[in-house]
This record gives sequence, structure tokens and C-alpha cells, in this order.
Amino acid sequence: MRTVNHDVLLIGGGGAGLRAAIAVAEANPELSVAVASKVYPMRSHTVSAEGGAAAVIRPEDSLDAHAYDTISGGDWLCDQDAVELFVREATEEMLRLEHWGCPWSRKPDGTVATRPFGGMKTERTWFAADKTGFHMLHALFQTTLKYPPISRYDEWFVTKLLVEDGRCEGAVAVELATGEVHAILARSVIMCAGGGGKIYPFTTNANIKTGDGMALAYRAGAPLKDMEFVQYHPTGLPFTGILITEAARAEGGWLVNKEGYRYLQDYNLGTPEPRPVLRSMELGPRDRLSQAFVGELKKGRTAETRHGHVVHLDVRHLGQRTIDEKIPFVRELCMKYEKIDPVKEMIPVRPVVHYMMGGIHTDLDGATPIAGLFAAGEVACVSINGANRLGSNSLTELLVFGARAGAAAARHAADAPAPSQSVLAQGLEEEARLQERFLDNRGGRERMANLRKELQDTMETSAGLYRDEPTLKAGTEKVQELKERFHDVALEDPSLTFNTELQTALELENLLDVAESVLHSALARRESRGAHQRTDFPERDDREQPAHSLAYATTGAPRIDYLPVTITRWPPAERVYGEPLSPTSDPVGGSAPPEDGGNQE
Amino acid sequence: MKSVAVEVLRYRPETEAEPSFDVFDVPYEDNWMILDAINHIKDQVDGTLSYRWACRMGVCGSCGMMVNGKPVLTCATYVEDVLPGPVRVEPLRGFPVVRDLVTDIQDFMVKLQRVKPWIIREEEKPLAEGEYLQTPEELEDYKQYSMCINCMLCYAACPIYELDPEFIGPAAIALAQRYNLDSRDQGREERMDVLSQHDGMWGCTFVGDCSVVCPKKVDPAGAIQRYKLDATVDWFQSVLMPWRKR
Amino acid sequence: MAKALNAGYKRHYPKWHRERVPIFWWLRSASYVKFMFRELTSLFVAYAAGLLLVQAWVLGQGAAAHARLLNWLSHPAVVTWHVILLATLLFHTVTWLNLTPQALVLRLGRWRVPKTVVWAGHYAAWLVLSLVIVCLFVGVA
Amino acid sequence: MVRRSREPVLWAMFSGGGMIAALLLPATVAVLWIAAPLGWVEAPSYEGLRLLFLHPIGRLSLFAVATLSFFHWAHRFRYTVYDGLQLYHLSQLIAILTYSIAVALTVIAGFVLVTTG
Repeated sequence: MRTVNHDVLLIGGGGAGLRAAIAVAEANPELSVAVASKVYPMRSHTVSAEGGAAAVIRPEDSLDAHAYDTISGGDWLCDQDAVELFVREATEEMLRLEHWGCPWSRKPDGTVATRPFGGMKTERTWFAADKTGFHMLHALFQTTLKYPPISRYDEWFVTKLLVEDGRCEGAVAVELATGEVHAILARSVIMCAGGGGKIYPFTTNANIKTGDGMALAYRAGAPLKDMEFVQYHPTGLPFTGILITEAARAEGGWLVNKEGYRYLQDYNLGTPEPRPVLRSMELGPRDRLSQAFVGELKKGRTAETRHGHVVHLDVRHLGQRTIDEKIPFVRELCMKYEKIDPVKEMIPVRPVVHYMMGGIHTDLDGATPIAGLFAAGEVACVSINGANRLGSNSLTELLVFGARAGAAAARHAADAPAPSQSVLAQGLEEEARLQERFLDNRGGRERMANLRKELQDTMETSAGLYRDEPTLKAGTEKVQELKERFHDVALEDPSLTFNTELQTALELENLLDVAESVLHSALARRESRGAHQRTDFPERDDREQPAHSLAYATTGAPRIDYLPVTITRWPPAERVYGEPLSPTSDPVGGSAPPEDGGNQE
Repeated sequence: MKSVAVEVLRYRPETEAEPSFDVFDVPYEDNWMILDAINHIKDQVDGTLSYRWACRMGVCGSCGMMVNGKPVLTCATYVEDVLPGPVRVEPLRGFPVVRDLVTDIQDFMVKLQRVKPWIIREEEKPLAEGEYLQTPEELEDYKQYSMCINCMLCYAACPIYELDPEFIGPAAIALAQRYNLDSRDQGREERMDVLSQHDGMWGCTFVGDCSVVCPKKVDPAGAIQRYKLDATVDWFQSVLMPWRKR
Repeated sequence: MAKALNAGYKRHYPKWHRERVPIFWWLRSASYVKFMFRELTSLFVAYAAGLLLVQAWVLGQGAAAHARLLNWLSHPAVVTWHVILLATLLFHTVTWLNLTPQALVLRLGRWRVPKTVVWAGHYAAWLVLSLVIVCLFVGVA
Repeated sequence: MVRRSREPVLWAMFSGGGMIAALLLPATVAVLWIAAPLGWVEAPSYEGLRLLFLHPIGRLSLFAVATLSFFHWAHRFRYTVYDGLQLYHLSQLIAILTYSIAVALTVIAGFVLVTTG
């Protein structure tokens, strides 16, 4: 085992990781920064984000309006201090990215253009056509290239966090190209490894989103917060699960059932208008829209295709010009992957797993309960997304909290002692484990692909859009069984050179841990809130202060604890969408909280 | 169910001196991409097959391979479109092969950094003063070149890069051009110093295949020729009008 | 190594494979062949320029000398050769003009001239210049 | 001040030659060396041609066409030889050879056009 030393180690090279890396380099150019990622940075899943990133820039908008949309969208499970901080720092972060070259779409006068998004009171989403994540990631990646203190370890797969005496001092990683095992020692470690949508069979997430970061931190003793909240995006293409961005609806697309009826009006989401209305109908929040699909399915009003039931997203009335200008990628994806042209045909869509609101528990600086371990991005849960993330908050989140985690990690690294050499013993142990457990392990009988499929199907059945106690219980038992069967996994590849079978096995191990935390957290939460809908507990439970769940790894089933939600100015209220908005009745126009529940809330 | 023969290049450096082909009979459906067929092989037949893939929606740039001699994104190429088969799948041409379908693209990563693909300013505008103004027309000037996903198909299509790995190559030059043409950037001169060296743009002979295979219509060949034209104008200006700075 | 199960596998074996470029690499695809042919049209361009010089020189040597050149020019083999020459020059022209819009971005004020316009402009120029040349030569008949 | 490399000049000559050859040579060849010898058009008279070719403007144009065409050839041929035959180790030599030939031909062209008739 070889050892490399750095001051700050970033695990994951997506949007959050790269933003954090720059933050460290700018906070303290003396610090050496390592970015270790299992893929080249520009392959990270940030690249797939389409619609945009939210930040207040228009004069008629306000920080409070952004905060309120976020908090109500999150069904009052957001930590409001985190949200307030988030909306406050969002604009500056977005401007910074503009200065770094992100090609934001513009208005004719040269200022940044915005578009509306689901669950928003006003246009707040900055966009770069409908390849926002792609442009943000490449702008960030290319900008990191100008900072000499940033070293990259591309295609290094981290298999273990090195934690001693409650302090994180680095990680163990396999260099995929050579199979060499390395210890990367650092005074601060920032986890930015993204979510784990691949625990589900049908997801917009890339193949690489196997919850590695969540599982690593979980096994190292950090709690995973609010894991039961998994966002289904209402519009994914059948079969591939490719995302059709919310921007398609924001620009005026309609969702219709097989009778051509705009069915959202039957689900308390407002009345259909020809033009898009903010916080109404197609611009409602993602959880409610996805749940409405299930309603249509039950009523038999969805269309049946070879790849399951779908509804249709109709953008034909927007015309080719608008489609090519505002949502060109939607057209490209439909033509390529569905062989249909949205200019002339309706797009078949269904809900698809998209984002994990939960993640490693952190404070406002991205610090986890383990000293020296920070987290940011989808892998983390700083609690701005609550029970349902507002569309276009995640790209902004990775900037704001990537930057904060980077700055905090830099401060920590300046004071923290150098990693103890004794931690290397753990590294050697891990190297031996990899060798014995995977490379030397022959004669297993379980095909990995089959285990993964069973896991994914279990998650869809047990922890899908609607859940109840019996299926969740069955799910936890099934995952326990799969974990045992994983020990008998069939491995054929003894090679050390780019052994993707080894990688797949390590990823499957991570998927199982993440799935376990989701199921147990969901089983323990006996209420319905946002993305977590329990048919046996259909109401939101506001008798006590809302609470975050915290899942801790144990040798057996995870232990679930609770942590009260921080509420500053917006007490829990009913979520209402689809009421016509008038400027005079805006409850968050001022800083006073809506006392009477408002005419909307 | 229909099936197709897929010949996959295999190379295991520890045990083999030369690559060879394995042939798999893969059942497929109408809407399968080449990547689905390769995933089927890995999941159900031979778990030792190594290759990269991630987003399977044509934007992460991981899954480029040679299919029947042409560089393509395997997640965006239908099996149906390369029938009747056998379908030959090889690693991208022009790069060293690490293992099976995995190539070593470190060379590109180094070259990318060399062309300084970031905004260079003589003076930063303070954030408090807001964004740099950029009209939609100014955005349009460089937008095409900003679409590069670094998938390396253009390098695989470029015979010059294959012949002379020193050549800085299509995507890196297109990305330099992306920043040169950005109204917010002032680094054109610095980049010209890099690109006007002998392994820079002048090695390109405008075969043009890079632009043909580009899945994002970036047109690196055009970018390079525009660069040559700019460099030439620069040169004549510096000779004929040495007092004038561009 | 704990066990010898992966015998034959050395630790960290950095031996990447590099395919040799075949000497006839340009026969690998139709577009490479076309490219090679396009580059070789330059020989024909140089020949045509050279022959024009020869003709100028012969014109300076007097009418008799020029008549001998004309005689040579009308030999069937020479005419055939020049038909081939014309074909290669046309290939040069078409490939050259088709690639020009890729390299040339023209602006009129803020307006970026579309590629098709640049393309059509070049073809129009070719047509006009060709007509001028034909008129010049036929005009001095 | 000449900076960086001589490539911009060579490339300018190459593309100038390419453009001039593309626009002018096909019609010239078609009329002068195909249509006229075949009698499809009336052959240009000796006096007429002499005027066209050896008028000062004619000489100058011919010189430009010839020189640029030679450099066009030299540039393309240089790259074709060393890419096509993979002679990277000889790149300097090939460049010197091809451009020297172009320079020699240019000198000859100048000599012919200045001295003749």
C-alpha cells in the first residue's frame, strides 16, 4: 500500500466536490487539495442536470419568497436556518459561476435570464438552455485546472474512510487502472460523492450513482439523515428513465392522461390554463405530481405501453422555435431515445426516481458528527430539501454548501494535527480485505446483476411512491437476506487492471447499505410528508415539532434516532398549490410569517 | 427474441501480449443501444468485461467506443442501426488500451489544461457589481464550442492524432476557441502562445472527420481552421502594423 | 498476496497496449481516401500553374512556337490527360468551397452571416469568375 | 516582429493558392486545354492570347496564380508525405524540400514572366 499526503481530501469530483476544491484553494493557497473520484470529473452526474439553478436575481423576487417556496415545497421538514442561509448565499454563488464562464442563457440586454420552475412563486431559475448541469460542471472543472494546489486522482475508487478516535484522517482508495491500493491521508475530508438512486430499478440517475459516499460515512459511524425521502421526478422517459426536465413544463408543457385530459386538476393542483401558472397544475411540486400519476394509474386512465404505464407530456403547442431555443436537449433526447419528435408528438412519461433528499447529516458548514469529515451536495443532508426538494435547488445547493464545506474544511485543516501514522494499520487491513473478500474469492454462486435486480425491485415495491408497514417490513427482511447472499457472490475476475467487476461488487455493497437505511427510516416514520407517503398513516403528523430521522449503522438493523427540525419564521402549515396568485395577497412579501395560514397556505 | 453476434475486443495486460476478440451472441430488443448489449454481456455472460459508462443519455461522455470501425457513443447507437452484424466493438482508436474497452485518456487531460480553458481577465469585476453582461448574440458566438462533452470521439476519428500523439487535438483546440470567443474572456493571446506551437493547430490538415463524429455538433475542425485564420491575421498585423495590438 | 489464486497476475501491471498505425491507414475509410485524394489534387494544381507558365513563355517565343504547343495540346492523349486534370481540379474546387464556411465566420455588424450564405457566396463567385474567364478566352478568339 | 513561427505565412500562401486555384483553374483548363483543342469553342487567336498572358496585368496575375499554387502544393504535399508515409522523423527535411521547390518554381515563374517576349 502506498500513501499520499494532502491537507484536504475531496471524495467525488462532481459539482459539489469541484466547488469545494476551489473554495479550499481560495481560502488558503498553502493547503494541498486532493480530488479523488471514481470517474473523471466531467463524467460526474452533475452533468445530467437539465433545467436550472435557483437564485433570487429579479427585482420582484425576494429571499423570503425563495425560502418560503423551499420550505413549503419541503413540507416543513427543512431546517429553516439552513434555508435562510442558502437563499442568502445563492445569488452570489451563481454570479461567481457566471464570472467563471458558465454560459447562462441571457436576456436581450445581456443580463442573466430566468425561467419559472415547479413550486415557485416567481421566475427564479437560472439556466443554460436545458443543459444547465453540464455547463456548470464543465465550467467548474475547467476552472479548477487553473489552481496548482489541486491534485486530481481520477478513477480512484474510495473503499473506506480512515477514522481514528472520532477523527477522519483520510481514506483508502483503489486506483482502478492498476489495481493499486492507496491510503490518502488528509487533515480534512470532504465527502461529495453524490446520491444513490441506483437502489431503484427505474431512475434518472447515472450508473455511477451507487450511494458510495453515503455508505462510506454510514459505515464510518456518521448518521444518515431523512433517508426515507426519495424524490420521484414526474417526467421520465419509459424504459431508459431519462429525465425530461421540469423546464418542459415551465415553458408551458401539459401533462395529459390517455383521454387527453389535464388530470392534475383532479388532484388539488389548480385549474388548467393555456399558459403556465406559477405554483399551479404542471408547475406544482414534484412529489404531488408523481403521486397524481399513481392516482391516474388506479383510475385506469394511464396509457399502457410495452414498457409499462405512462401519461403524456404535450409540448406541441409551444412550437418548434420555442422548443429549439428553450428546451433543445428535450427534443434531442426524445428523438434519440424514443424516436419521437416532440414538435409533432406527445412525449410518454412516468415518474422516475430522481433525487435523495436525505444524506449524511451535516451542520451549516457541511461538518458531520465525525471530526474532520465534511459533506456537501446530494450525498449530504444539511436539510434544505426537507421532505421534497424544490426543482432547481440542488444545483445551487452544491455551490453554496460545496463552498461552505470547502471553506470550513480549510479552516479545520489549518488547525488539525497531522494524521496519525497508526491509522495506516486500518489501510492495510482494508487492502487485505479487498484481496481476500473479492480478488481471491472464487466459487460464489450469486450473480451480482441478479442480486442488484432483486434489491432494486424490492425498493420499488417497498419504498416506492406509496409505502405501508407490511411491505416496508418485508423490504427490510429481503435486504437483510440479500446482504447475506452477497457473501456468496460469484466473482470471476482476478485481474488488477481496471477490474470493473471488483468495482461493481463494491458498489453493490454500498447499494445494500443505503437501501437498508432508506427502508428502516421509512418504516420508522409513521406519517405522510412530502415524498414519504404511508398509506397506513396518510396524514402529516404535526402534533409535535417535525423531526429528522437519523439512521446509525449497527451490527444489526440500523438504529433510528430523531432530531427536531429548526423552525425560524415559518411554522408548519398546509401546502396549497393552484390558488390564483395576486400580488397583494403574497404572504411572504414582508418578513412577517403568515399568521392565519394565509389565503394560500 | 432476436439476437446478434457481438465481437468484443479483449485485452488483459497481465496475461496477454496482444488483444483478441471474444464473440458473444446477444439477444436484443428494438430499443436497445449497443451499450445495453454490452451490459447484457457483463451482467449475464462474462462479468470480467471492462468498459466505462455512466449517464446513458449521451452527456457524460464515458461510453465512446469503436463500433464497426466508427467512433460512437454506445449509449446513443441503436443495435438495429448496425445490423446485420457481427457487430465489432473496440476501444477508441488512437489511445493506449488499458484493458478490454478501457482506454487511457490522461494525455487529453494534460492537453486540456495546457490550453487554459478558463476565463482569463486582466481585472476581475467584483461580484457585488453583478454579472458580466453578455447578449444572446455574444453567447451564440461561442456556445457551439461549449457543448463539448470530452467524449474523445473526435480524437479517435483524427488520423493525425493517431499518427502523432503530440498533436494537441480537436477537442482541446475547440475548447480554447470556446474561451477565446467568449466576450468575458481576455486570454486569447496566452492561448495563442500554446496553440501556435508546432504540435498545436498547425498539425491539423482538415481531414474533418472529428466534426462528422462529434455527437454534440461542436465542429472542432471548423474551430481549428478559424484559429489558423486568426493566427494568420495576427501574424500579418504584427508584421505590417507592429504598433497595433489586437 | 494472501493466496495464489490470481497466479499470473502481477500487482500493478502498467502495460497499456498501443495499436500500430498501418502504413495504409488512409485506406481505412472512405473519408480518409477522399481526404488523401483531396490533398493530392495539389499536384494537379501545381501542374496547371506550371503549364500556364509554359504557355506564357511559348507565347513570347512567337506564333510558330505557340502553334507547336497547340498541336501538342490537341493530341488525343494530352486532351484525355487534361480531362483528368479538369476532374481533379473540380474535385479540389468543390471540396475547397464546401469546407470554406467551416473556417470562415463573416459578420455584417452584429449579424453573423449564416454558413449557407457564405457557402452560396463562394459558389456564386466561382460561377462569375468562370464566366469571366470563358468570356476572356472566347472574346480573344 | 515575426513571432512564434513561420506557419501563418505558409498557411496564408497555402490557402490563398487553394482559393485562387479553386476559383480560376477549372474554367481556364476547360476552355484553354480541352474545349479549344477539341474545337468546341473557337480557339483563341495567338495575338489575343499573347495580349492576355503578356500584358503587365496578365503577367502579374499569372505570377500570383503560379506562386500561390506552388505554395499550395508544397504545403499540402509536405503534410501528405509525412502523414501518409509516417515520416515524422523527417519532418524538417520534407518541409525544407517542398518549400524549396516552391521557392525555386516561383523564381522560375518570375524569370519567365519578366524576360519573355
